[in-house]
Amino acid sequence: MQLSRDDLREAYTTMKRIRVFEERMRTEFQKGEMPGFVHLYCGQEAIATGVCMHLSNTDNIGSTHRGHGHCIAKGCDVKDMALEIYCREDGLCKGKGGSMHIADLSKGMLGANAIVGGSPPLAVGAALAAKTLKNKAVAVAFIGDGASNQGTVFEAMNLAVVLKLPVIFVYENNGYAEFTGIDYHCGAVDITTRSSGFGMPAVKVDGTDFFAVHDVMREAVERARSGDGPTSIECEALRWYGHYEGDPQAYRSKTEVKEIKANKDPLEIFKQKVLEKELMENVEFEEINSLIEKEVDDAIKLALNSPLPPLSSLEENVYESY
Amino acid sequence: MQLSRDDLREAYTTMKRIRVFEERMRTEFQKGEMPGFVHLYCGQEAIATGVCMHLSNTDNIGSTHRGHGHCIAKGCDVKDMALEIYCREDGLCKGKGGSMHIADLSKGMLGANAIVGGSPPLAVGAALAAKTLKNKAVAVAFIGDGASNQGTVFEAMNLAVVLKLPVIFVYENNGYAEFTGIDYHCGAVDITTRSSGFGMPAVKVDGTDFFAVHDVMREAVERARSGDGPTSIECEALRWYGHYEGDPQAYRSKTEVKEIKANKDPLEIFKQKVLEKELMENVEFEEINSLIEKEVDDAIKLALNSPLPPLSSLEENVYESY
Amino acid sequence: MTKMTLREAITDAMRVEMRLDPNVILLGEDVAGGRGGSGGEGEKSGGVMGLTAGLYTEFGAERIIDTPISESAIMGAAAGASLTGLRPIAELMFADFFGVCFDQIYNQAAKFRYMFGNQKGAPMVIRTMIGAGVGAGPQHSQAVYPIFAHIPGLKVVVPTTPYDAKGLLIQAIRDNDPVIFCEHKMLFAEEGEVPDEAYTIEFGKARVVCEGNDVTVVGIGRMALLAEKAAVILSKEGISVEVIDPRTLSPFDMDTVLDSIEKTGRLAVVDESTPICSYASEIASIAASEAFSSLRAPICKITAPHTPVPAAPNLEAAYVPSVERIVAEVRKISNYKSKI
Amino acid sequence: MTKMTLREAITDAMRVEMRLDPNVILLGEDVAGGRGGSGGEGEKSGGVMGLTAGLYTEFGAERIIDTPISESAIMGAAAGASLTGLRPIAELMFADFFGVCFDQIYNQAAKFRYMFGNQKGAPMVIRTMIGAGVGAGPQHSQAVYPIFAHIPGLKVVVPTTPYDAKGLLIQAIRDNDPVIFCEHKMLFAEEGEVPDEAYTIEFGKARVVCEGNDVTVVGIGRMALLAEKAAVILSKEGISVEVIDPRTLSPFDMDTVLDSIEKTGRLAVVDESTPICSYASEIASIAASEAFSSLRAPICKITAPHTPVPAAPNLEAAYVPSVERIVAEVRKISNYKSKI
Ligand SMILES: Cc1ncc(C[n+]2csc(CCOP(=O)(O)OP(=O)(O)O)c2C)c(N)n1
Ligand SMILES: Cc1ncc(C[n+]2csc(CCOP(=O)(O)OP(=O)(O)O)c2C)c(N)n1
Ligand SMILES: [Mg+2]
Ligand SMILES: [Mg+2]
Repeated sequence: MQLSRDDLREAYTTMKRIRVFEERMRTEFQKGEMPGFVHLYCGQEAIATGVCMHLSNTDNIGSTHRGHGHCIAKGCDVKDMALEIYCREDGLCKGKGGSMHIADLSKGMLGANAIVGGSPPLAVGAALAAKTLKNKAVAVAFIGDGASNQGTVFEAMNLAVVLKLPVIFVYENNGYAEFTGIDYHCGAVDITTRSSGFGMPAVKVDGTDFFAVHDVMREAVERARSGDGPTSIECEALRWYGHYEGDPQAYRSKTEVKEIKANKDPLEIFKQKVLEKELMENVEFEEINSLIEKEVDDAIKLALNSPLPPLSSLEENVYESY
Repeated sequence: MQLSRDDLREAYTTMKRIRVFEERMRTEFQKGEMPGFVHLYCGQEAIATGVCMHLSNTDNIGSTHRGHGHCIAKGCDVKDMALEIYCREDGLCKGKGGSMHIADLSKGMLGANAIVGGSPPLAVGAALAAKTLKNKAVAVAFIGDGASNQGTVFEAMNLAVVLKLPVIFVYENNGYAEFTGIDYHCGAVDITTRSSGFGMPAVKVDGTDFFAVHDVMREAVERARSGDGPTSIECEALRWYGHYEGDPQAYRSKTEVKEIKANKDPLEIFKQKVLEKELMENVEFEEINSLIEKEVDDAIKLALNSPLPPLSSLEENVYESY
Repeated sequence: MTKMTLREAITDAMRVEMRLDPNVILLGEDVAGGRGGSGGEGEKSGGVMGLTAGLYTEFGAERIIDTPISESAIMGAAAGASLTGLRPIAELMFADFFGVCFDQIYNQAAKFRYMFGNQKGAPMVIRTMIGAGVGAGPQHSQAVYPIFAHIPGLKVVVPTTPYDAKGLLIQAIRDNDPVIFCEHKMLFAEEGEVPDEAYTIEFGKARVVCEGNDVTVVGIGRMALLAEKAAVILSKEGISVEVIDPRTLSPFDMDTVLDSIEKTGRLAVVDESTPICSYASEIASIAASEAFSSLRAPICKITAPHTPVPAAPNLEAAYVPSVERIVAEVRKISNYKSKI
Repeated sequence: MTKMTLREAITDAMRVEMRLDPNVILLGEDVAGGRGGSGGEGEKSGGVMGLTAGLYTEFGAERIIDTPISESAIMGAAAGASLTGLRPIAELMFADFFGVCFDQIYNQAAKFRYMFGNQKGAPMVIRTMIGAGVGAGPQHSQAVYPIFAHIPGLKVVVPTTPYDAKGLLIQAIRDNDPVIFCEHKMLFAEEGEVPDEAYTIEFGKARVVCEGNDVTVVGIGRMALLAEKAAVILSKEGISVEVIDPRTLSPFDMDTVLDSIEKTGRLAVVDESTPICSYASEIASIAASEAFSSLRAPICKITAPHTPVPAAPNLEAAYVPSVERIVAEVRKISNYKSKI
């Protein structure tokens, strides 16, 4: 652990922000007032956080339909996010994208993506730009376990190896692709053997352990920045809730969910490790918790009270000029 | 070697038929009278032959743009083939397919395919039908080294493993994808590591050695027929001519071609082995050679003297009924 | 006869046909309801929309096949299996996803019969979900059937009622060519009387939703429902509208439309897809050529704008043609007076 | 000014623009001419059609990038790079291959600007080859631009002359939205005078190929050449034809077409693509709505039939609209007498 006290506070703050934001999304969605679908990130907070702490705004990430956690970890403002998820005029995408298309290019967040397997080629493109422009930036593609079966992902991997691009493929293995378990949908022993088959270093870590993710990501980023090409990281962390909000989860045992909530809570795991080593105090955690609760509450309230986009915007911004 | 004298004669006959057919295509094409593009199979004869000798008409193959060799090995009549390549009315596809779309469903030849990576999903489908119908048939997908980078191929592989389908993926590594060498276009050490990453047995053999191909294919077919799922076989055999006829091959050293023609001719390799072990006699080879020369000559002459399809057929057979 | 939703009619069509023909299989993502995982082999939900509920229990894992998220492999496997003895139904969860697998559909399955010189077609059905209305945003709300209809060798079905959905889907399964069956997500809850047994509806035969003398309105898929509502409103103003639901876009029953135009002299087409090279354009162009001498007003295309589908609910509502818009546009052409 | 072929004009456009803008890169299969293998780093051919010949030598491996056969990765990489600082030109060797990579084009690049609320568009160009004529068969001969034009967010260019090809391609590279640039393989050898320096041609401005008073003929891409030839023949019969080459389909210069129809009262559209939901249908449908009162004859669509492209040379020749067919069809509408 080469993390400063500030780093630790930041890591916890990010994870907590994701957790609180998503739990709030859940209750708000259940009220029936949110448009579209919402896919929650709870249980996977350590992945986005451990990965993105190595990145700056000039580094880019390609995200997934389950993108709120990536946005937050990459530095998007939760107010701007809430506005977008509620499809408001002042949202990150002016209300035209919604939850599955949130993007913030100023933060290097190249968009959630409602097409499974849609973003890895884009991340490879960002890495190609970095290599061409010699700006030392890296790119990250987040890939669900289910998405790992999409041909685009493999093409992206091979191209990245061939061109030795500074890109990191982060698998988020949360056990399921919608209703289908990874033990069924992935023919190989695991996803990692497939990535390594493409000729890049491929490692697997516990995705509920921030420190584990943070550690392997450090190496991967160094490798990428020094021009040694891509790395693949598989992070295992089961999701807490349904595929989308409202999913009754018939395909899943109740005990599994209970078990992971009790024993694999990324925030609790982090807290215990940090308290044990006396790197942060309990009161600090509580301080952060209440700050975050307020921050998220403010964001949701702002969103709820903000106007939808004007109808005049319907036909705007299809092209710069046409 | 568990091959009978008849098997050996059959193997040589098939390889020779491919060789003579393709050499003739080459000279005919150079006359400028053939429509479209032609991609020749010379140098790779042992692959199609070693693979297809294990198959019957109820087994299916999915082929590539370089499909003449597969057709012949799968039992298509060279007359019907020549007619189709010249786009004649009586061709296998009534002149509508041409060289890159030759198909003969009655022989289990599901079509050459002008889309690189187009046929592996189709072969997986044929294997799915075999499994569902419980008819013990197997399916084979031929895949160029270049095609191995197409996402469809990886998707097909994973699906085949997940559903344990009786399909064999045969890579034909002829060193090049158009003008690009495999040392450049494949990021991994080789193609085989990538297939095995998908969770199936993956082997690599010398594709100029009929016996080597035939041996590994026997095992793969047994595995498939007994319900144990897919296998991947990489066969290495450089192509003798350009990507398409007329390709000046600036990307390739002259010595490479000279070298393989001298030392890696699949027909010569076969002959030497068989003569050494005294399994066939020189005169038999010569007999076959002259039969084949005549057969191919007849086929080409027939094609040249046959009519093109009637114009009335232009709008026919888009649908069964519409 | 049973009163059922369009969703149930679709499930029912698959169920009755799978009972009759053992060569019919269904494959797609979560069509069984999810294999693997910790849930065991219990009750399965049957797809994210519940459209395949109960089928796994009845037909088992050999015929109701959950797949990885690999649409090219799914479509290709269906195409390959359709050449070699089966009649697969392949589910493309959202039609918007055609972009990751269209080669297997348009260059392979759709072309087999022609490019193989009529050796065989690909008797497969692609069931897929189309349309806006649930706030799912730009990549899950499109009505991309004009692209499907453009492709020679494909047949394209856009059912509107539960009765039609069942009959057309069974026809699609029995058809010897590839059929794309487009299910509008806003129609799933529509109810209607549906016969219990298997029956088919011929492709290329439009349904005249209501007869009228002043204006012909062709409504594609869900738009036929809206056009019907508009017709009721317009009839109160004394404008008599004939509403036609084509049911299939490829083949398309132009005769019924032309006959109607001969009577009315006026044509409006309502199409939820974006306007350029849409099916609205197609119908209008044929009318402009073949019904030229009957036309007494400009042809009116009522479509979505040339934009992606926005996520915001108010924008999305403005994006999709509405009853009000249909009323206003039809009123306009019915009032049109030729300058000559 | 130099006399050059359309093929050379395309190469030249890339060359001059890459000299001016270091952020322009080119990627695709064999665009350098083939890396790896036994040939060493010698002279490279620059693509199967030689369209990128010489670029690798001048700009090197960092800007002229050979890729594996992975079209989704190529298009996606171009899209991602275009969001993050580059102006990539991505080559899709044959437009027929769009089926393996269209998601990255239509759901990603084309939608970025809109679905990201105007943060940025995707300044990328997809150069691709279209059209029948070389006997390459059903999967290498299609003119699929109607599908591209249907997509909001994409711009679609179909150049006919060397001069236009260079100016339009440079405009495409400088454009801040994704552009699909469709190169007809039968036009590569066409010759014309081309300025040596960089210049642009505005999108959405049609070229009036020749003026006329009796019939307006819109010819898309290569069809403009054929229409021009037909016009010469028809003029000898006393039929005066105005030929319009739209140059870009999206945006489309309908004003020029409407102005022409106002003068001629008659419209024919020649389009090499298959008819259903074609651009011919699009133009006809707009004319039927906006030029209704000017039209004095049925609109005539001259397209390929609703079939795949056959391999046989005689069938292929019958598939593509010909000068003879244009002459015959235009003659017919020019003779049309309204019944009223
Ligand atoms: C191309 C495509 N196919 C299918 C879907 C429907 N879909 C959305 S999320 C999902 C499951 C994704 O699983 P995974 O990649 O493991 O991500 P997770 O939801 O577990 O985060 C599916 C099948 C889609 N959006 N895009
Ligand atoms: C999807 C697609 N991309 C590109 C092409 C153009 N193309 C035809 S053959 C070929 C090279 C194929 O290489 P390989 O798979 O090694 O087969 P080989 O030609 O060596 O037999 C390419 C790029 C194509 N036909 N289809
Ligand atoms: Mg998952
Ligand atoms: Mg090869």
